[in-house]
Amino acid sequence: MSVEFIIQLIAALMLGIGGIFAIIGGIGLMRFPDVFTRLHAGSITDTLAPLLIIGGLVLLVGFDLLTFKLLAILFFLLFTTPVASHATARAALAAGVQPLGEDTRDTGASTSKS
Amino acid sequence: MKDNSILVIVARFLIPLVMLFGLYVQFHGEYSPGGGFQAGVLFAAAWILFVLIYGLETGLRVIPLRVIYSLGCLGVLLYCAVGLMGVILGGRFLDYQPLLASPQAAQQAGIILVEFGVGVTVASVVMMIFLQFARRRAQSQAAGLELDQEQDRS
Amino acid sequence: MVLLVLLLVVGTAVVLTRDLLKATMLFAIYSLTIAGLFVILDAGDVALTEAAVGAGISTILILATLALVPAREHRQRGHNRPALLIVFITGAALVYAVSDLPEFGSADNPVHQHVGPYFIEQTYPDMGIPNMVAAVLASYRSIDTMGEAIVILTAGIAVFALLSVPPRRRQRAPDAKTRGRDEG
Amino acid sequence: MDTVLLGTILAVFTTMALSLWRALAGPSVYDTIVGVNAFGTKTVLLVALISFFTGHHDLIDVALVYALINFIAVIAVLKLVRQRDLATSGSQDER
Repeated sequence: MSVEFIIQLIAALMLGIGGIFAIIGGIGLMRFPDVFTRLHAGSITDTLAPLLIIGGLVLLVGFDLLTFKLLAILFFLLFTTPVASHATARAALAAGVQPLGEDTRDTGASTSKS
Repeated sequence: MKDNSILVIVARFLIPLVMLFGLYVQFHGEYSPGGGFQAGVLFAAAWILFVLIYGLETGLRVIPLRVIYSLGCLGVLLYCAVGLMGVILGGRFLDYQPLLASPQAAQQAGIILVEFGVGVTVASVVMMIFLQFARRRAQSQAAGLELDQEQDRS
Repeated sequence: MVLLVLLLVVGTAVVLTRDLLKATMLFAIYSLTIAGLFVILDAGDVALTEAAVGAGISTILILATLALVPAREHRQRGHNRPALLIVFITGAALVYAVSDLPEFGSADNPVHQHVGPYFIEQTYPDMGIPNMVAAVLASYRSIDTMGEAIVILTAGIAVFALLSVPPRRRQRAPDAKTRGRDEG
Repeated sequence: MDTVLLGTILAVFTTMALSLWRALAGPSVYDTIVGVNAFGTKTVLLVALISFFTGHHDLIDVALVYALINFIAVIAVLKLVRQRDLATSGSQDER
């Protein structure tokens, strides 16, 4: 039970959980009914999965120039993808796509509930 | 897109980083993947992001049209000048050996200069092509041309 | 390989879809996929170029073009039989020619016999830089690269010449402004 | 460790395929944009993982470029969808 082994174990766990989250987000992206819920699923796979996967890779590397590059990737991803999701949602809302709500699902989305 | 303040803030913060990364790709190209071509494209992409956020007018105020044209030609001229420098200093065209005393340093200096020329050319040409495509609609409408029929007429 | 299957799916979809905006975005996906393939083949420079140019700049340029044209592709009725025949014959010939190619990745290939070993051995002693691609592009084959730079500049000048609205027309009165733009 | 990396790569592949399906089948333009965005992010992760798996660490640069370029492309698509023009500054209607 050395320190390296523990670090490797944590890294492997993070990679595995990140992969599972990615798959969950992908399934959500496929199965959800309208744009906004899909966006929600896609955002979760866009932020949590990179956080875990790149975090695991950083743990694997140790301290290096490579660590800096990986952290830069993480930084960019965490900044850009939520903003892109936000801009998508905003554009969709501005274009008149109504979010599905509890009461509008049956009546055909005449009133929005957001 | 200027009304979306989140986008504006993030882009304002991201554009310098894209440019910095372009410079890294440009001048670190001998040690890792990269080179003039990719760096020029990244630089142009940063400018295009700026244009997407703030509009073409502001983008042209940052880098005027004349500067874009001149830079595109200056890049090629820099390349040729490095080549001719070899001729003047007693070598062959694009022979970097006479530039400096040590052959390895001479080669590296030549490669860096030449890649810089390529990068400048590519950046300005990509900017110019984007510019022409992006402003054609407004210009054509100002000239009273029909966009979709114009191709048949000419 | 999984990526190749993805590539096939995306390529087919790009051809089949009629919505040009969707086709553009699928084309960006196609570029990303093919760049991932280059990464798997360990071609860093090519992958970088494909990522920056294919996925970024060419997508943006196609979008800028889409702002000028109608959003849907014109569906053409019927097939051009001779063209179809020629395409099939060419494809069959190419598939046949694949069997004559040397084995992928084998060290005995003609590509690896001629000047490749020289570059691999001499790059570091000659230049002292580890990236062979940059050395070959900018030093061993630098006249080639100069030609490329000039070609890029020429392309820029050609686009400038083709797409600028001529000043003679710019002065004309905006009389034809309100006609419908749905055809074409 | 290699098996874990390989498993994660396969998971990312699965997600890529799912988001590709969303991009292909999406009823509206925005679904396609969501799919493309998720696909780009997954490609970044995939490149990082592959560069670790094969041990060529300098390929990380490629992932960095993807992360930046993907954002710019998505913003350009959104701007085109919203305003039909890439050159405007976007707030001229309100003024």
